[in-house]
Amino acid sequence: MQSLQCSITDAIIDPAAVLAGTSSDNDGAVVLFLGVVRDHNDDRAVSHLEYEAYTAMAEAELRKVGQEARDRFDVGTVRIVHRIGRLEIGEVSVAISVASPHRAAAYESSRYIIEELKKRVPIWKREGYLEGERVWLAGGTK
Amino acid sequence: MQSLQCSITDAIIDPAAVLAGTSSDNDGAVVLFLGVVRDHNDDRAVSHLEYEAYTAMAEAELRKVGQEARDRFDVGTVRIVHRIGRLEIGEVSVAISVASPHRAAAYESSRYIIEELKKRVPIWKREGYLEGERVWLAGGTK
Amino acid sequence: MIIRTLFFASYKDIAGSDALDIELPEGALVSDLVSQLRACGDCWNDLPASPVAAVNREYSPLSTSLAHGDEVAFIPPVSGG
Amino acid sequence: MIIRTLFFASYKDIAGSDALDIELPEGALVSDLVSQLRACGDCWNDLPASPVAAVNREYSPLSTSLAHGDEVAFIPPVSGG
Repeated sequence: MQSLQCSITDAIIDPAAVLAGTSSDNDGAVVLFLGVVRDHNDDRAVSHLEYEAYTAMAEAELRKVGQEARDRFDVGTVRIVHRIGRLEIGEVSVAISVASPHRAAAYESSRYIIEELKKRVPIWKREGYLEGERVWLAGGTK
Repeated sequence: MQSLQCSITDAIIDPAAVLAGTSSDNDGAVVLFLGVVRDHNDDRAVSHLEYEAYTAMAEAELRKVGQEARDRFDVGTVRIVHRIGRLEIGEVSVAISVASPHRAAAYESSRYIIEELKKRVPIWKREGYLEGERVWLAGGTK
Repeated sequence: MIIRTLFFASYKDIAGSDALDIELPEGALVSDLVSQLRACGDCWNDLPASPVAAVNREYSPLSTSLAHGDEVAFIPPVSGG
Repeated sequence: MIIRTLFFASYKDIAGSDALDIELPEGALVSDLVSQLRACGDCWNDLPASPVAAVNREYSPLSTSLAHGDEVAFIPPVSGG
């Protein structure tokens, strides 16, 4: 029952729900990546983030990235969820779970997905700073 | 509140509990690795696994591995839990969560920990096969 | 023909709107849509001369020719994750 | 002196026990413990001549000298994870 599930949501992401049922009897490894809102970026104190997506295209592009991961690596179920709207410090912005028979493929495909997501998927992040300014970020963060 | 928590347990591992509270406000990424019992190995049908540990040393060795990961990579809280006893197909044998300001360090330290764990930590796995035989495995699996 | 044109993030601030219906001559390319927008002056000059674009939710070159009812989105540098 | 000696996994099958208290002369090394065990014959020959050992829960070379009350474990190839 391998599948590829990709979504953009404005609801809080529950890591346990993202993991649930991802591994089949054939899988020996699961890697879950969580992106979390930090309290600073480039030395500026961040109060919150606002994410905006071109939702229809973002879901299609996530699906392409997930399919590429499945074509390149020996992986089973892949789930990718990205949140939009206002996020507070410590909240999860993106969750990626990958199950695989072997751990190398699980790690490598997870990493592939987050790197491609940050390059290609039409989602934007605006940082709200403690002093009140809000700025759209251009380009990926580490 | 960065910390290093390592344990051997005979209880079912709950991934959500392993993740809970691992990321601080300074962390932008969390990687969770789960090792899961597969239904086969080298083409033999596996019915279950039995894990045995030299518990006192295994916990000490896990702690060394975790500390090495913290010395080598920019990571926050590290949690490593390894289960022992009888495990059924699909159950989690090991969970490793790492939080970090940046995703590269989260992935790399997670991978470092599982690779070192498989090389050094005194834990053994006996495979029970569908046809009834039980065999201690020597050396790591992929 | 009418082209549904979408703006996100910083481009939405430029356009002052998240979506505009733009009238273009038949056979126009995405690059013609860009030129027409930038010709409006004022903050429209802040739209790059060669922005990344998607036509009907697929990344597409500026040389793509448009048809009535197409949806064009201009994509600022992405920053998801 | 008495050395607490632990056996795990396949070595436990060889020893027929998970722990034995072995009497050794003062100043004996881990390698002496191995030799004494293997000298018991039968399945003890299945214990490698140079097994991986831990003394007091630390990996230690076979040249490590032992003291009364030390805990020595013989570590078959590990297979955790």
